[in-house]
Amino acid sequence: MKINLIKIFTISLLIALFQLAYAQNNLDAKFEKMMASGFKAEGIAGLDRIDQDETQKFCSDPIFVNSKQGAIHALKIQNLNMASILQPSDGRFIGDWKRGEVIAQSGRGGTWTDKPDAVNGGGCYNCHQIDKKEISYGNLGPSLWNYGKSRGYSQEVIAYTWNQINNAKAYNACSNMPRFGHFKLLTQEQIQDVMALLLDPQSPVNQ
Amino acid sequence: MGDPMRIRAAENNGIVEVKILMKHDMETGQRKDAAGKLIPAWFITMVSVKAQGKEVFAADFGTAISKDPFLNFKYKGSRGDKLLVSWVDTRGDKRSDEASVS
Amino acid sequence: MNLQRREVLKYTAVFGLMASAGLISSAQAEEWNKAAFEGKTIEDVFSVFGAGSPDKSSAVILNVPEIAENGAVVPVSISTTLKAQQLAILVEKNPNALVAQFFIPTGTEPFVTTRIKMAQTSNVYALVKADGKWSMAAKEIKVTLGGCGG
Amino acid sequence: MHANAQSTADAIAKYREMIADGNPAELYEAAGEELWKKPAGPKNATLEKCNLGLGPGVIKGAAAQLPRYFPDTNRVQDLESRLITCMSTLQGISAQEIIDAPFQQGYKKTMDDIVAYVVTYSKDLKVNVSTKHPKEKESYELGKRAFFYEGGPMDFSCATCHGSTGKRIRMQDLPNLTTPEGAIAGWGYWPAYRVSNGQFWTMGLRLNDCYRQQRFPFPIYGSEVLTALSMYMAVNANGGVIHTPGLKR
Repeated sequence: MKINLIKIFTISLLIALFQLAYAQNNLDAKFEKMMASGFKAEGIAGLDRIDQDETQKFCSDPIFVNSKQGAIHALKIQNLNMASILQPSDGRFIGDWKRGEVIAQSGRGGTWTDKPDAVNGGGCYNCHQIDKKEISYGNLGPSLWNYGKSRGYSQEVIAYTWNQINNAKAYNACSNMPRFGHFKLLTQEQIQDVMALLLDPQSPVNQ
Repeated sequence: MGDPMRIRAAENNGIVEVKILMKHDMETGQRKDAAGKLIPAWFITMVSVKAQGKEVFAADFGTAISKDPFLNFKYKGSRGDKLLVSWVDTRGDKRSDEASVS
Repeated sequence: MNLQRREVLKYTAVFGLMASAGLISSAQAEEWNKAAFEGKTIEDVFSVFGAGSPDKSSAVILNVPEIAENGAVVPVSISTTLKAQQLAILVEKNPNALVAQFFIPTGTEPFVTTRIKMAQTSNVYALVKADGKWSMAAKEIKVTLGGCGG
Repeated sequence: MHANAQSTADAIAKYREMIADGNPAELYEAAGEELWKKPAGPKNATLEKCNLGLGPGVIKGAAAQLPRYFPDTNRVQDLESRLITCMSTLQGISAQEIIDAPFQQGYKKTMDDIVAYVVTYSKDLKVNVSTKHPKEKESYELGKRAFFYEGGPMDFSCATCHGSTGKRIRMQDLPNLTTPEGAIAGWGYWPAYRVSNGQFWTMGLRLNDCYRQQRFPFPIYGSEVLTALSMYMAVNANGGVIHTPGLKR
């Protein structure tokens, strides 16, 4: 009798778990179908943009990201991104801050309405305060006013900043900041110019 | 023949407040289309508002009035006044709409 | 309708006569002031208006936001304690300074609110003509870049 | 907040207050009312029998309860995908032609006007979207996943910009669409007239431009992903007051 009850209980539990797993798989399948059928290629924005790399896949699951296991996995993701960063081929880290300001101001590039040969902007002011003279700035990222002045202009600061702009996911797996070097959103020269905006002592940012 | 306007007019203590929205692109002649071609200027030049047959407001516009122009003004009038709002644009298109004061 | 009349008047020589005879108001006799709207600078417009260099007056009230989120739509409101017959809005740094002019018959308050386009951050002028004399108020409006800029 | 930032915020608030008076969306609404009642399409029929969920021809409050499950199509539909159904079944207009029309043109222009008309009749009502039907519940879950789905060369998801509170892009406040307050600040004010380009934007175009800025490929008009995202926003906004059509920067 008792054994039968346990048996029944175990079987029902198994069925419930199976149903849950089935529902989950079913939802996964439906989601994939929805995404695959929901978009079309347009201009420079091909359907491959829906395909996720490991970082994007990980960061699309906030519940897992915020779990204990997620924290461990985040370190792997960060290492992966750190390893992909290229150092400047000409050894130069600091370019022209004036050009850097122009890049920081422009949010253009990469959309299906942009031409393939359009020069991308960095869109930095979308998320950061940088030069205080620009009052229209976003706050998704921290203020970069006095970036170099407050941190100093050491090799460590320069190396960190280079890595951060090239691939912010090297330090924070699910940072909101695009990986400008990794996805070639900015050229090496443009990144050097943005570096100058932040780290040239002459830049208005450091006055 | 343009699209209909929206006219709202309400009387309060002998003063009628009129708000008018006109549907018009108000092309400046300085914008380019997707192909990079200049879109020719095309805009409302004159607006007239009559209450009970008498002109109570008139305006001349240049290209720098916003798309879908908005006007708000006040005149001495009464509930039930019949308003006639008319505009003409650079192509000679015209539009008139009526409203009564509430 | 008045506009048709203005159109007709454009092609007749009698409107001046009619105006001087008091048959129509000066506002109605006026046709679209091409010269004023084609003026580049505020000085060009002042000169077409025969306004000389208008005095700044605290009797002219220009109500505008200090910052516009978008230059395509900037709200502007003008009013005055003077007995004005004509109001105008000018933007110093627009390609053509004159934005609009308004004719205020007796019985209508010297007040108007509208929305204007601004090419960039600029001084905006409210011009008021009362008893044949022009006076003005000016304010700077900062035009910011909104959105993602994409 | 920094003093300078505060005065900037105040100035922007004044700007918004000043333009709030006289929403040009009313012009679209007036045109939509005419189009609703005017025979059109190969069947030369009006939309007056269109069932938006509350019975044929009922407009009052209909948008407040969308998206919802419709037995006749056996799927969850938002306002625009439902209007595609009405225009094709009642008027005989090709659904594909509506889907393929460029925004602001052809049948999409018709859609703009009709949407403006319909949503005006839910102004001041509360969002009341059901998840009782299994397909409604499923649509919400799918929408939630789509909301957090990162992709494209900038790694953006909807959540990148709309997943936390108090954030801005440039001067634009970004509602946190995962909270009731944020969801109603977004869902409750679109569709809207956008002053920056002088256009009326339906939710379909609003989401389309979000995906453009996300650097994603082009979301197909009327597709399930857009309905699911709408479902996610609407359910999160449940109980909030609707201000459509809104007036946006």
